[in-house]
Amino acid sequence: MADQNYFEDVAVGQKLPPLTIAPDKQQLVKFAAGSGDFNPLHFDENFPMLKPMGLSENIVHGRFKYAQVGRAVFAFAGYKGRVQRFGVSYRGMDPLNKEITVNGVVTAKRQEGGEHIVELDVWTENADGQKTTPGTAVVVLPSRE
Amino acid sequence: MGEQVYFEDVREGEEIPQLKKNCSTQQLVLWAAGSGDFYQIHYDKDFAQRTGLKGLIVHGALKNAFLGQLLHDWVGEQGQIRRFGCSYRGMDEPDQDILCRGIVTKKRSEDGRHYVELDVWTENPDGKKTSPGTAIVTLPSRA
Amino acid sequence: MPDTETKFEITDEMRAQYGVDSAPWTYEVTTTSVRMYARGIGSDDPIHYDVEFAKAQGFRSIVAPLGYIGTPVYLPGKNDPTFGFPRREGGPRLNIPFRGLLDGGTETEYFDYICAGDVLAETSHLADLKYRETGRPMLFVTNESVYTNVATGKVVVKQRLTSIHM
Amino acid sequence: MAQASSVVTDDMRALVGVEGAPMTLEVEKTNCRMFARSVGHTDAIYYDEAAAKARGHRSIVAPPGFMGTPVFHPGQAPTGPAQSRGYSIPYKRVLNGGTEYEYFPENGVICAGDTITARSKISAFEETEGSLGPMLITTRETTYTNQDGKVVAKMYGTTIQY
Repeated sequence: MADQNYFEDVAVGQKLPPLTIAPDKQQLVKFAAGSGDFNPLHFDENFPMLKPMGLSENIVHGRFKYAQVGRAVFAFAGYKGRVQRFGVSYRGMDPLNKEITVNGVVTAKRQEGGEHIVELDVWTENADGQKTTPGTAVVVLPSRE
Repeated sequence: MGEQVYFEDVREGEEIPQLKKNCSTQQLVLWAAGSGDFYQIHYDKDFAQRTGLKGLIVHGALKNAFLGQLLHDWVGEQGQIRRFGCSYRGMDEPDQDILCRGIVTKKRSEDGRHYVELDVWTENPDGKKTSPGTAIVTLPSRA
Repeated sequence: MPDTETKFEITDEMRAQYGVDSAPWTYEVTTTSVRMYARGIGSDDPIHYDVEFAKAQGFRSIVAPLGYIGTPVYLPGKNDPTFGFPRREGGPRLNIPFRGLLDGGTETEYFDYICAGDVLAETSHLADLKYRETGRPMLFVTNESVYTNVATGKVVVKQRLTSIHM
Repeated sequence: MAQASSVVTDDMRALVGVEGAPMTLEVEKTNCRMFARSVGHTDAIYYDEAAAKARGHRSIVAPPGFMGTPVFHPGQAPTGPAQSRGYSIPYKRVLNGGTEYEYFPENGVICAGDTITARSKISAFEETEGSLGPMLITTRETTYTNQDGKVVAKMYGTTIQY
């Protein structure tokens, strides 16, 4: 866990430390175990639904990428912060064993009802720089005041 | 679960009701989740083949657990599994029938408990016993 | 092969189901389920594994990673065998003709942390339907789930899930 | 008895009967259900707490072969039995020979909510000559004790190396 971020120390335009992962099949099977999503789309190369969906190989769970975005947002909030909301849409598929990087940037800071709120753009991108999972997050940070 | 079986109703040499299984690749991943065994030979074909296997294989411990189900479903609410297990003698593949069977080998009463001993095993479509084992259960008595 | 023959139409009857809550279903958050999810996403943050550490940081127990809102109680025949979610009485009936299914998006609103030991009651309702016929036909179904902590009676999470049927 | 070609060293013999560090296993409703579901159990006592209680159990029952989930800490080597660690033998191939469970229901039926302590030891090394050549058969015994200090189950496992 990185050091705690405080509201005053965060600037609009500031980037989140990138988080890179290249999930293999075992990782996705562990994710199936953790999430309860046992769709063979993510682990069975002979799954009959691959072809009708235009896929030639297994793909990473969208919710796995969401959870990776969640890791980055959670790390930004720290144990003393609180994530109010975060959401993504799944715009591109990622195959197994390929690098996926979670990025984020602070887009706004505001105070509301005594809370110190930071807004972020967050996304995963593939090795070609395509944003496969774009989204936003709202985080409450502690204040130094 | 069916009707309760009683100690008096069981004969040595009698076969207990069979349990038929057929593991999809999804079931093997479910088992990985249930057991915590994430070894890739059970869901990653390339990995399995790199280790010299023909393809994916069913977890031995899953077949063992199938025998646990075979016995649990047989002994009913009032019976108890005291001991069960098997050796792993042959590999089973996904999408093939695995037949779980058991035969009563011995009956005895001791210290007020009514024990039934069994040979149990899983068998592949060729009739080969891939996981032979034994079990001891207790059954209620009509007495 | 794209499924271009199948057509779908959003009817008033379907729209009438917006906001109609399902019966509640129980979701459980346990130490092993939190750890398994954390392993599943590859996190090594002790806040998701070590109960004593999490308590020392002021939490009730280990903290559920973002994205994990507990495991639905699984009863054979009553839950979907692939996804685990409950197949409830009174849920939306859409008779979707497409076999392909993709995740379209996830949005989660948190009102509190979720920690091991929490038991949540979840109700869900249909929130939105969108149908697109340009190119390959796609139906976007958005469901909203509301999770209430059974012990405190407080809503802790709202989550909107969009699935794409094609 | 040590043969001229024995792969069992004095160090290995000294390990026989020595318990490894205890391992904590948690038995919960969610992991009992997941295990039961992955086997295909149909009995409600493995899924439904009310059904289990109606049959006289404290909570959902752990299915046969399920002793709970080890507490997982990332980056920490799994604790527990003196596995193949601490000694090496010249054989390359390993087979899981078999597993047997023994239950002591009079000491308690394992149910959701239980915390189980597992202690393992090597009970014997045995060397044989089989169709695959010389092999070493290692048997291990694990004892499962519940939170009340009662032994509720044992597991006997066999590993074959050749």
